[in-house]
Amino acid sequence: MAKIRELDAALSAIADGSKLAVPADYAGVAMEATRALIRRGVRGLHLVTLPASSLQAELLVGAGCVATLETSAVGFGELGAAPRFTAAVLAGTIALKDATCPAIHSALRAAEMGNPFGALRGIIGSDLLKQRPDWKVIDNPFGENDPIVLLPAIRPDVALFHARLADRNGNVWVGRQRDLFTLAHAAEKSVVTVEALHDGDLLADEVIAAATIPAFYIDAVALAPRGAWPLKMLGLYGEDAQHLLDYIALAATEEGFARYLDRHVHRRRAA
Amino acid sequence: MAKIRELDAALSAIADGSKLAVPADYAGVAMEATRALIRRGVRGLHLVTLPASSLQAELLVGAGCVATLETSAVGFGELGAAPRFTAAVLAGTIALKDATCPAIHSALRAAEMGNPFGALRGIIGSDLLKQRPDWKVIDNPFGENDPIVLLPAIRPDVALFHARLADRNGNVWVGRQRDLFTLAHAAEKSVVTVEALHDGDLLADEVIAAATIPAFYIDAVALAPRGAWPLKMLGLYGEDAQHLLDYIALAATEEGFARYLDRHVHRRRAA
Amino acid sequence: MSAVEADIKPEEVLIDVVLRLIAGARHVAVGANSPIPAAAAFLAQLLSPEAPNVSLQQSPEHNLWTDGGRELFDSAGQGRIDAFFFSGAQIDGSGNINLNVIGDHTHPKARFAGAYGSAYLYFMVPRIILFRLEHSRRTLVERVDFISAPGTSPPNVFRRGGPVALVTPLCHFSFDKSRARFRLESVHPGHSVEEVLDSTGFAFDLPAGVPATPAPPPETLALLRSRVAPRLAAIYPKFAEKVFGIPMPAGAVPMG
Amino acid sequence: MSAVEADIKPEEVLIDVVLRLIAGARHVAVGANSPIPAAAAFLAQLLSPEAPNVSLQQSPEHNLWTDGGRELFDSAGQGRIDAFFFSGAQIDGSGNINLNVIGDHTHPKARFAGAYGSAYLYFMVPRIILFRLEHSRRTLVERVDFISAPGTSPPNVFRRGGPVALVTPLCHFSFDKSRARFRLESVHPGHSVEEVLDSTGFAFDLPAGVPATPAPPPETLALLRSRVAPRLAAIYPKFAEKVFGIPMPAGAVPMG
Repeated sequence: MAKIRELDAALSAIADGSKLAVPADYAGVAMEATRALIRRGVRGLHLVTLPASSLQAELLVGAGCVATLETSAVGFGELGAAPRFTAAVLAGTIALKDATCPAIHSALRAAEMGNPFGALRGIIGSDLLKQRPDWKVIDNPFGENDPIVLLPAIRPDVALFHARLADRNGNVWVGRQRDLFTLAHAAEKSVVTVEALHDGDLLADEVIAAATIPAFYIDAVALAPRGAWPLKMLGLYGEDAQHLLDYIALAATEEGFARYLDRHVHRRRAA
Repeated sequence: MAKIRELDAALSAIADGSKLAVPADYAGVAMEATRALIRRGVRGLHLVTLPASSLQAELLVGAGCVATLETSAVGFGELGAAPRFTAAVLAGTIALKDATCPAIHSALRAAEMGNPFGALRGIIGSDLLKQRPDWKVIDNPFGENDPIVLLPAIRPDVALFHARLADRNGNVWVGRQRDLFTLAHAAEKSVVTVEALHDGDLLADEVIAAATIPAFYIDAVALAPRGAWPLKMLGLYGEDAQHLLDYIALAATEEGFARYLDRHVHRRRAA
Repeated sequence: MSAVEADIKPEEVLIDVVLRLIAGARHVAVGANSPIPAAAAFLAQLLSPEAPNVSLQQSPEHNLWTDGGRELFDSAGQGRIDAFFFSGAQIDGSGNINLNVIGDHTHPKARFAGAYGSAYLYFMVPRIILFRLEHSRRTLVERVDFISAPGTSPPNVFRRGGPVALVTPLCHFSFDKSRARFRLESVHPGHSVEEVLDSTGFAFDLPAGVPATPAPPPETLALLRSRVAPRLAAIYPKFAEKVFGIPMPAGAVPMG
Repeated sequence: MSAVEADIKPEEVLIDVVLRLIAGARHVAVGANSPIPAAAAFLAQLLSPEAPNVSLQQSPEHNLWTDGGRELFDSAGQGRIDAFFFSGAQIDGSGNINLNVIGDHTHPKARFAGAYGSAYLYFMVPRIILFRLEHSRRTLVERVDFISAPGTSPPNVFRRGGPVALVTPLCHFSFDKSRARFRLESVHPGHSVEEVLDSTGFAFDLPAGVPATPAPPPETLALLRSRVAPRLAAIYPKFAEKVFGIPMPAGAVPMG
């Protein structure tokens, strides 16, 4: 099957109940795809953020798509807190697996290497450990009385992210966003939206190939110009801070959030 | 101190007894630098190859520079065996730490992440385990009766490799040879020879930056055009197979090897 | 307070304190939502002879990383990051920070974004500088409700870093890790030791004769306002608008 | 033997056997010093409807990897590599291979290059095809002196792959992992079961009526010689000279 598809077709790999891994804002968030998933009504996701998230986790949680959320943080930085995430945690409507950034990196890199676990210094003495019975402390076999945390590998069913370019073979150029390599390697399938299609072979030029994820990791690519909006895309556009501030204010209530969905998700945004 | 130096000055970071890590032939081997190290008479190296080596380990071992060799293989592929490596192992004049390729990758990635060990599937049942008391088998704490090997992190004192380009700040473009990132991250210091100097900032362009090791990992860069010869440099030149065949024949004896050193190492090669 | 001092924003005093705390660092990394540390780090690049590397975790435009977001954590693990910054919904007198919840974790009364990299970087970076823009008994507490990252560790736990200071709009505390206790180093212009004592929920060492925090030198202020502020505005528009009066840019795409 | 068959090189027969063994694979990876597997993989790209991905570990010009040499091992660990190839200084009847030493490891009588990735890939790649160009009692032994990688593992050891076949200039064996034992599948044209028995140092299953290995179809041979041979020459010049008569290129830099 051709790897370049319409957005909804590309997203068919993300079934209800999927373990879905997504990157942080700086790495390229597939927001147009996220809105399409909400329109489709996906349910029961186990959402893993590498390592933190803002509007993507917030909208998916608010729209009831998420059963379990594994994250180091969800928020809008200096712009404010994430209201629907906060409300869901306070109401106990999602299962929250609180993590710390390098733990999610380590667990995904473990999957990338085919290992059953990753290791990580630190954490000991943090109350995070009490909330994560799936994290285990062992005595470093190369030390003496030297406790260290092991984290079970995270193998997502699907990785979903937004990148700048793909070619028609399904090779995807991600530039410096090297975490996306790990996401694609660790996940069984990867679905990618891109700003533009490249008319040639991204692997043909050594300089471009060096930052290109080969097509054999990629299951589907959909064209989505400005597909990270209202989040940023490095070198192309910044985040739409006013939109996010307006969102944060609106989503303070359930109805306000419903109005936001109506306006920006269910009624497709005019370009 | 300026990062761009003369070759001998750049190599001053490699002291007698250093743990020195070097890449495989496909990734860019600093052969001109290796000849300079032999001329200087470096001794007692703990040489780690990521993961295998050919002429570089062979010459360093033959010239008596190596006390300990940690490698997955030393040889010339279809061209033949490595005569001085073979002789040294048979005579017991070097301490050999026999490994398997992904074990060296895992141990260096552990150092890259600041972990005391890496994990690796496989190996169990291999006699390599008997030769490596520093490798430990634990029962996977996330499994049941599931043995898995842990490898102590390898933290080289110095990484030494050859790359295509550096800029005057000391940023180094390595393209697809991503193992070199791990080498530079894992090692305390990195010394790099390059084919050419780039007049500009390699980090200024996103496409180039994506495959550039930032200068803060790099201690010294020396210009060495054709610096991988007689090994290959991707996209620039292939290996000099005839030279290697001649070497293999000559180095069958100690005297032949001494003649080779005289001709190609001590008497500097005319360009 | 002189006329010039009256013109100095509290954030500018804090930036100058942080600038002195990162003196000599080779590589300063700045995490999410940290405009004050970012300002100090940009200033250090302009002012200090070492011209430290500065990496802003969440802004690939403003960092040296080329190996993904993980590179911050990796290079901290390698010992290459000298200084980092954390805040906390709560910070307690033992240097513990709470970025997660108020109340019980299972049934919290309040929820914050999350721990980010604190539970790792707090152990791995030698100089962690804490900052908190609300100095109150609500934020600076005897004991945090949830330890996102602990201030100190038992001797057998691998740790090469931790908190060295806490900076607030009122004062600058140093942290003594052997005693897991803060010490009041200076009180900012316009504030008093009594105000600090009244507003702080944890006990701390109070030396006789606590000095006033010096006002930022005029050249520091000038550089901050002329050259650093525009860089900050691109990353922290809300902060730059509030402190430096730089208007927030209009959204890239209008609300539809 | 017909006139056409007389013209077929033993290596070409082996390449065709390997081609059949990798049928249906999505991704075939080829390690160091493996011209026969590389030839078969290139042929599969031209001939099979699946057109498998082919990655040559040591030749970045001829692989799809963009994450360094480690990507072979990572993608094998992820279950994305379907077929890989190993040889061995010794291969024994239980499928163990020896790439390290003859004699005791501490005081060996002979030394080879080393284990390469065998101690990992032998466990992780579903279809490992063994090949050995010297079929003798010296190379195919009852028990290897040193197990670089074991043919089978106890049931509690994580393993998703292992040897499925052994190809030599005389014959093609399959491997039954449940019994850790080879079985003779076919004998190549010009050779006999007796020759195989005489030359093999290990016991194996010998069915009644072992067929002759079919000669490579003419279209396979034509493609191999016209389109695959030149690609091989760039990577394995010595092999290409010997089998296809393509002269080795002169050294890039003259011996000085």
